[in-house]
Amino acid sequence: MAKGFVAVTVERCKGCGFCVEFCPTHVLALSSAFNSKGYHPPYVVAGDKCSGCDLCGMYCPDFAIFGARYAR
Amino acid sequence: MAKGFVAVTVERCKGCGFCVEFCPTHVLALSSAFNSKGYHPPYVVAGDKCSGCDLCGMYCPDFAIFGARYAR
Amino acid sequence: MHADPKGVLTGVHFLDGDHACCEGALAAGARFSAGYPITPSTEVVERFAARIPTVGGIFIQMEDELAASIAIQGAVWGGAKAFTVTSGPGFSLMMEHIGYAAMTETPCVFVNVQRGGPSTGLPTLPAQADMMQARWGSHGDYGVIALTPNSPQECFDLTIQAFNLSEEFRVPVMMMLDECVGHMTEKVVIPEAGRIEITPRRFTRRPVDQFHVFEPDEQLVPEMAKAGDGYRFHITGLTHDERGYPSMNVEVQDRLLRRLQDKLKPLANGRAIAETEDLDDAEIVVVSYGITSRVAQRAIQLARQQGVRVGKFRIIQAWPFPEQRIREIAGRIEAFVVPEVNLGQMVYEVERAAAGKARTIPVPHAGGGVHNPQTILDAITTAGEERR
Amino acid sequence: MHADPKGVLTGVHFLDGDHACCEGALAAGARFSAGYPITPSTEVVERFAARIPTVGGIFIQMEDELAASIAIQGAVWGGAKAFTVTSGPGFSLMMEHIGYAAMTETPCVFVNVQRGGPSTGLPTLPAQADMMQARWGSHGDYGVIALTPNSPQECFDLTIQAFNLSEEFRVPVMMMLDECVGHMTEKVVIPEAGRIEITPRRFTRRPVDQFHVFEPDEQLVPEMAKAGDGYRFHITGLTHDERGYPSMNVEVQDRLLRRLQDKLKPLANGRAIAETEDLDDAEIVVVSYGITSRVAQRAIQLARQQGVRVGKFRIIQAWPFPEQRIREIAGRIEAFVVPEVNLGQMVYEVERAAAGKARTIPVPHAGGGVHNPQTILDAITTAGEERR
Amino acid sequence: MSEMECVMEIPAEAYNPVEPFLRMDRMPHIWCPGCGIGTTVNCFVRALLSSKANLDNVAIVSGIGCTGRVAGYARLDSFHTTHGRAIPFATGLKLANPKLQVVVYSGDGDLFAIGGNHLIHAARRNMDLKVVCVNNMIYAMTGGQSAPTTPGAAVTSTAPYGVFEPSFNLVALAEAAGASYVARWTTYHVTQLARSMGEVLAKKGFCFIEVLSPCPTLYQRRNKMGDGLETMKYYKQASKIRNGAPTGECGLSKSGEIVVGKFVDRDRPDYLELMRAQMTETLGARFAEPEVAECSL
Amino acid sequence: MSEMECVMEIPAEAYNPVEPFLRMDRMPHIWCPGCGIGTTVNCFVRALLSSKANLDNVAIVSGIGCTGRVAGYARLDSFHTTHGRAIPFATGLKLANPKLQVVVYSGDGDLFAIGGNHLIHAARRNMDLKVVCVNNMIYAMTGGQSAPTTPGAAVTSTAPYGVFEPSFNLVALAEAAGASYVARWTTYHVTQLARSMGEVLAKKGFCFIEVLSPCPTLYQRRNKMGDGLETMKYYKQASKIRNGAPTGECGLSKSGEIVVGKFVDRDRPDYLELMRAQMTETLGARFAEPEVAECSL
Amino acid sequence: MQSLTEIRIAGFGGQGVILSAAIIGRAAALFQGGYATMTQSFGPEARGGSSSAQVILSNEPILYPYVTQPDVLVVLSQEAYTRFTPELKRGGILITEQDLVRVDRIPPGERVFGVPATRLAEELGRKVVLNVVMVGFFGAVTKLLDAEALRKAVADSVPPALQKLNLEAFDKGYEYGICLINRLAENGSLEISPAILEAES
Amino acid sequence: MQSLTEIRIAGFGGQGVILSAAIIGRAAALFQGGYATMTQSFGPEARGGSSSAQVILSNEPILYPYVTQPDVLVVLSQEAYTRFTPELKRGGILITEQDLVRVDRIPPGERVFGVPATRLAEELGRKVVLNVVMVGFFGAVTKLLDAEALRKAVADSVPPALQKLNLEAFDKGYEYGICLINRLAENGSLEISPAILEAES
Ligand SMILES: Cc1ncc(C[n+]2csc(CCOP(=O)(O)OP(=O)(O)O)c2C)c(N)n1
Ligand SMILES: Cc1ncc(C[n+]2csc(CCOP(=O)(O)OP(=O)(O)O)c2C)c(N)n1
Ligand code: SF4
Ligand code: SF4
Ligand code: SF4
Ligand code: SF4
Ligand code: SF4
Ligand code: SF4
Ligand SMILES: [Mg+2]
Ligand SMILES: [Mg+2]
Repeated sequence: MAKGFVAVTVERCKGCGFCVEFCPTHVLALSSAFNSKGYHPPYVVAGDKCSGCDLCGMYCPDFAIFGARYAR
Repeated sequence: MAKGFVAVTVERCKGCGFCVEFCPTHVLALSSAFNSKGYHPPYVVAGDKCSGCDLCGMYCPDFAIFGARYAR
Repeated sequence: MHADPKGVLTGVHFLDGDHACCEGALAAGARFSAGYPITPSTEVVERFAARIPTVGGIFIQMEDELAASIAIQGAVWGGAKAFTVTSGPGFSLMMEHIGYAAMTETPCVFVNVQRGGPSTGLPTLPAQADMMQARWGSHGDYGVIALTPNSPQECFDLTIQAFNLSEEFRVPVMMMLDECVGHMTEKVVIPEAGRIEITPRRFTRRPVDQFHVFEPDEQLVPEMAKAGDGYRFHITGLTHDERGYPSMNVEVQDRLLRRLQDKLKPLANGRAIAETEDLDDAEIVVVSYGITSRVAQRAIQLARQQGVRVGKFRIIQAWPFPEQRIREIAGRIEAFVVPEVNLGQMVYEVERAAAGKARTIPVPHAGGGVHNPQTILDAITTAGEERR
Repeated sequence: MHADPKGVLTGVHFLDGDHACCEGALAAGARFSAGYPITPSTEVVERFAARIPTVGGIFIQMEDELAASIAIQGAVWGGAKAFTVTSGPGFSLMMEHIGYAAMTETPCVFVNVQRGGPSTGLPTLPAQADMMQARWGSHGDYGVIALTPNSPQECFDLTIQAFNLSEEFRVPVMMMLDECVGHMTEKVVIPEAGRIEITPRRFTRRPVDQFHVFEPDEQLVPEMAKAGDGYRFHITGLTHDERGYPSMNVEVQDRLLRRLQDKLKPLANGRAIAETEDLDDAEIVVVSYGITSRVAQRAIQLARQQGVRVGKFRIIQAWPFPEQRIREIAGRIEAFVVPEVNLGQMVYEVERAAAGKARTIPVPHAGGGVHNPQTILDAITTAGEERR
Repeated sequence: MSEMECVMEIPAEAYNPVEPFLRMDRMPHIWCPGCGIGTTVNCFVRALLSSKANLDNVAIVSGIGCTGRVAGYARLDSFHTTHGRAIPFATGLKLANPKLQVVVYSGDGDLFAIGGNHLIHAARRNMDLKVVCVNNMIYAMTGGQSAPTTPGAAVTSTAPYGVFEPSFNLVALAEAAGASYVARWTTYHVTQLARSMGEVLAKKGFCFIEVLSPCPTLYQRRNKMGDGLETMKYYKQASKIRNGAPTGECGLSKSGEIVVGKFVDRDRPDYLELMRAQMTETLGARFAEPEVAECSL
Repeated sequence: MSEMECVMEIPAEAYNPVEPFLRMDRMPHIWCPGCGIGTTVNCFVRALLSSKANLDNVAIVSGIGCTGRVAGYARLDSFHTTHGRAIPFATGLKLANPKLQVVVYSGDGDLFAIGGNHLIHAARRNMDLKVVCVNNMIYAMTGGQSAPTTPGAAVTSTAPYGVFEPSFNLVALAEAAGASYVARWTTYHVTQLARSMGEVLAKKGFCFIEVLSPCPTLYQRRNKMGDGLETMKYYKQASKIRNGAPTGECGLSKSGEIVVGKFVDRDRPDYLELMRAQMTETLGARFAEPEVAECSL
Repeated sequence: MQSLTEIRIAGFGGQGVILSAAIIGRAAALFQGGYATMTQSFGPEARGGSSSAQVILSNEPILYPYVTQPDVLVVLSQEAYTRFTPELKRGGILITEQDLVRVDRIPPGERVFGVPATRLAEELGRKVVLNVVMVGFFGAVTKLLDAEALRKAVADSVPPALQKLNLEAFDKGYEYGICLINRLAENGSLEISPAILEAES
Repeated sequence: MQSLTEIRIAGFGGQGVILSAAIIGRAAALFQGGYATMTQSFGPEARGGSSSAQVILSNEPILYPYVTQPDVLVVLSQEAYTRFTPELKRGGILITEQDLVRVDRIPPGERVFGVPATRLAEELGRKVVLNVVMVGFFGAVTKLLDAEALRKAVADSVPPALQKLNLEAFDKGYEYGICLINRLAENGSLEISPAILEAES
């Protein structure tokens, strides 16, 4: 089971793809669907691989995603 | 006899002493007399030693003196 | 003299005011521009940067507006016709050098595309709130010329006139656009070079020993020389005599400053550039300029339809202010209505010139847009009713 | 509130206007000054540099006037009372930041010791030709306060008042000295700290979540906060709403700019600071300010001796202009005589306010000196004869 | 689409760690898709977090530009000043209220074109300011004109035939002017950048961090260099980390190698320390500690 | 006293070689006794003489200051501009009329305080200007305030308790900004200075010469360093000629060693050469040589 | 008597919204002897993001330069649709990039025309010409300007090298518009039913 | 009725001309209940070279601040002498640093007093106090102000460390002035004959 989770604020996303590209464990992919501004936000393709490292959060220029470890 | 000569425009002199100090052959000295502005201009004490090198002219901040070689 | 065809983009175009202004400068013979980007004026120099390398001239983007506004003056003394372009904040930074141009009688053009102020304000939205600054923004007494186009076509036409006036009077000339006119795109007709009148620089023909760089002619304007022609002249922002030498003499100061002021008198009086309509029967006259003159025109049409006897006085040359004509009109009307996209600037001059002979009704707009024609119409009609 | 004794050099002194101005700033509580040297104003900061290290504060000489005029504003938002000092050319360079201070409602004082202009002009000689610039020199619409002392004693007194007004209205205040007053040495009496009234900064006491940095009070002036107090406020030169957030909304622009203008209304009307004499029976009133008011006083004495019914209106607060009072006086006199050491600046305001009810006679002087009292006397007497 | 759609369960109390540092009531921000400025803000926030600084004592000062908007989004005492003048404003702020940690956050044009003089003089004085320069090699806010950082041959709206002016080497200039700390990273180097930002928050004196950042809208796209993501990949591939490299050898070009790292980290007394030393030496006990901020109370 | 008293016979045709280069109708000049500015002018004139330049094509541009008055005394096309702006004015002059040899002659405060930004940007562009900076370590014209060149502990009218700000190393800054030629001399080194001035008149690109010069009235005297002559003796004794020395090691202090010499002499294409190259590459035959100066005819 | 037609075109940066408005204005002002005034809306200074341009067409000189109540609204993004449809004049024409805009409610009395401009442009191999496709479609469905004037304006507005491509783009959009009109005419009305919208998006 | 006394002191930079004027003004304004306005003349911005200061003394507030026709002219350099004597008021007093100024012509109806201020200062070991010597001499020969007021002003105008020296300088100049007056009184007139001048210079 995943050590961490990632959360996306879809409406804030501008579809730049940074998070997808630089997630070390390839948890994310850009969805083909549009958000209301017409951008393709990311969605989770391999949630179990998420370490909660929050690199996606550090890269996201639109503060639209973040990751964290589950408190255990 | 001197290779060169030196000429002083007394009224332009402000008595800084540069020419006297830096004449390589010590041709000049400051006179005790005042010019009309109250400065002590230089006068020639050893004219025969003048090489006409014009260093005095290059140093003089008031364009009040110059030296030159005699055209021979 | 006619324009040099090299710079004239003859034809019918669909241009915005900024681009038209650039074409006007090229047609006028400007071959040097130093600029610093600022919204909403940058398009002028962007176009110049694209056009000038094939026309034969220089565009340089300087490190700031201080540099741009003095670099053009170096270029002028090198022989160029030159201009710079900016907006509010940059215009404020150019004030010292506008004074230098006035003091050294350096012919040059400053284009200011006015945006919402003060300070950074509303960078992309229109205003007309730098009008008094154009006259008074630099320290000390001096005179300038300021023109206020109301369409892209006029941005072209008046920019040529700005250069011509700067050469005739040897003063810095301000092209006072507003963001609306600068960013509005309309048809612009550029005639053939042969049909464009250009005022050449009045270079002296005197022998070197008979030339004094600030010796005025009968129009009170000195002949000019450029660096490299052997005149070995001196230019300074200090108070100077006819030779251009610094002087601390009160008479020299008096003679110089009065001449700098008096040489512009012809423009303050007879020659003031303006556009008028229906003044003969007018009881109310709307005084406006720039984009506001178009909105006002709409209001005037509506008022006339309602039978109000309203006339139009469109300021084209804001400085020197057309004092004489306003005063003369004031004598035969009830009131001036003065809409501007500011909280009241040129209206002060109207009020002063009217000297109480006619009422003066400001119609201010704080900027970020233009008046609603209805607002101006209301001012006209109430002015009509309040008639004494 | 009373002055902090630390800064008050109580006693009787023989000081020039520049030094007296510095003592005024110290007495007013100024503990920060950023400057850039320029004749004839440098003595103000030279004295501050010598005094402040033992009083407890900062003087920093910046790299230019742009830096000096914004550094003081950083200091103000850090909690300081701060000022800068300059003359003509430097004043022109400060224009952008005078606009920033007006837009951000940053209380601060700009001292301009006026010298002969335009441009470098006559650096060591007097003039009064930056008066209109003080009002209109920055782009966009804004309001300022400007004071014009006529003696070293007033340089001290009015500088304190300048700081007090800047805190009360949150506007940049201009101390408009002229070289003559700045370099003139006379007796200056500095009272005890306990007898000097100081307007403290109105820091908000609201809880963080209830504070909006630009929410006006009934006087239209917002309460202030300083960095480090936990309010986490935002300041911008962009058009902004009550929270200080940028806005491109035309209503926000209108609300903000009108407030910036309206908050000064009390000074334009009732509270305008001026000094008058013999207005009751006057047919002619001499309007003057700064050093010229002293020269004019001499002329008025002589005229009175000749039986001319002349009164005096000394402008102390040049901006906001005492429009109401001039208009009201205009109704009962023949003419205003307006001597200034410039080619005509405040006289335009007098003429406008007079609205034709009284003639306005300018007595210009191009600068580099002051009027000869006789010149003013002549203007008074001829005005008297020309009486309609 | 729902606000927080996700296939994995997200703890109710979870929140994006940057949010407390931002004025969320101003979101969304004005920055374009793929703009790097927001990424630098993430790093700055992480640095603040790890610094444990009392945020009430951290002030941020910006000039004008896309980067200049950072001050407006940071939930700190924040100042959006005039173009090029963030540093002198910050100087006054710091000297009046020395307890403040003053961060200057602005663009390459703002800090090195119109603001160049202030930067070199603040560095000379070793003023205690922490300067973050987001270098997108262009004047973005005004629509893509040349900056003194735009590399040769790049096309801009004021250099339609290609830039020919040599560009500044920002890190070399900052060092020559006297900066105590000089580093360069790109928006790809988020962890290193956050660490550098943390270091300068802990250091006294004039510190300078250059961050290369994509401006897809006005620089990369016009120069056929793709979008933000492609630029990030370029940063990743072209960057060489060389801590301590001589700044003179760290010039940048349009598509060449990018030397990144911490280049300078030296200890010099800062402006206020120098002032106290000199004043106590000459005035002794007569010297009074500045109490500037209190004076207006 | 007679105008030309002398014990030795002076040829009738003899004249002071500087006079033809000066506006003699403006003599005497305003400079104080023992001021070094006039000495630098002698060197400049000797350099012009030996360069055989057509003086009609030499223009001199100054800012404001005691040194700024040089333009007014030189019998050349001469421009006394505004404080700090000599370089941008000269930039416009040069670009509009490239045949001109444009010399910028101004003071340390003018060029490095208010004018610092223009200097580094002109150096970056390698604008073909020859800059002579007379460094008297003070703002003289305005009465002796601190300059960014005033050495630590010196007393000035704005630093009555001694300067504590670190000062600029002008030659290092000029090099870092990109100058093609960088040298430093003092008014004692008249022959070397004249030679350096001659070299820059023969070189293309941005050249910078710093000349240390006494200001007895407002710097030396206030600092108990004697008059002009004593300062000249100090220059003589404290100077070490180290051509090619790393500029970073050439900082100055109040009374320490003075490293002088030619430090940098490199060949880089100047602004106009760079422009032509780029324009012809992108525009080919469509590029038109600037004919700026002719346009107003 | 002056007749005024107000047009707004809106989308996001990079879609060439400004150029399409310029072409329409140029056609009217230069090639059809009328008057046209074009203005643009700028965001904070000049960001990417959204973009909108306005054109006023008239038979007389235009005084007031801004569009208040567009007769024709062309939207190329959902954002633009949401933001601007409310101000469309009653009985006005709404034109959409139908792949990018979902028309959720048919405003009463308005006529709506959708075109897959981006897709059509892509068929020509250059997505960027979607704006010119849109101009062609606009010409066909509004009939405000002669096709010829518009074609001239297109040619006049783009670099020679790109003229052919852009004219093709124009024609493609124009033809698509004509077909649509005819189809609608056949099914008896110019009102499009939501059904059709669905079908097309 | 207002009585005005105009005083000009002129010499070259470094002679302390300004301070001497300040002392006189301070004495009148602070220690003798009168009014005084002092102004200075500046060269181009602030060079070395020549220096001049003016003081106006009055029993009422002073309005016009500049000296036009000095009642008393004090010159410490030949240049100052040549430049300013022409404006001296008829019947005014001319005071010279007699080693530095050669009085070539006696202006009609003027009284001339010479003092070797520099030499006297050097006797005190500090040439710089020549200006205070001059103030003392001025006090003695003009009698415009009480010696006590002047002494107070001297003390008030210099740093504590230098008070003693400067007061000595003042006294020296003052005494020299008194003696001279007496001597002149003896030889029957306050007009000095060129002869005496020669003798003294
Ligand atoms: C005095 C002044 N001049 C010019 C401008 C216009 N202006 C605003 S931002 C900017 C440059 C921005 O470039 P940069 O600092 O690199 O910031 P970026 O937008 O690239 O992040 C300019 C020239 C201004 N606002 N004020
Ligand atoms: C805008 C402006 N600010 C300030 C001044 C005042 N000012 C004149 S010269 C000068 C500095 C001169 O110093 P420097 O350049 O070193 O020349 P120096 O007199 O020492 O030769 C200053 C500050 C001015 N003339 N203009
Ligand atoms: S938190 Fe780390 S692992 Fe999880 S999605 Fe983000 S980057 Fe990938
Ligand atoms: S980084 Fe942020 S904006 Fe970019 S795609 Fe991921 S969530 Fe969207
Ligand atoms: S010319 Fe040379 S030798 Fe002759 S006096 Fe001058 S310096 Fe001495
Ligand atoms: S150098 Fe010139 S000014 Fe100095 S003493 Fe010699 S002649 Fe006189
Ligand atoms: S224009 Fe460039 S820098 Fe500005 S927000 Fe867009 S991408 Fe970022
Ligand atoms: S003040 Fe200094 S620099 Fe100026 S002239 Fe005098 S000595 Fe030279
Ligand atoms: Mg940038
Ligand atoms: Mg200097």
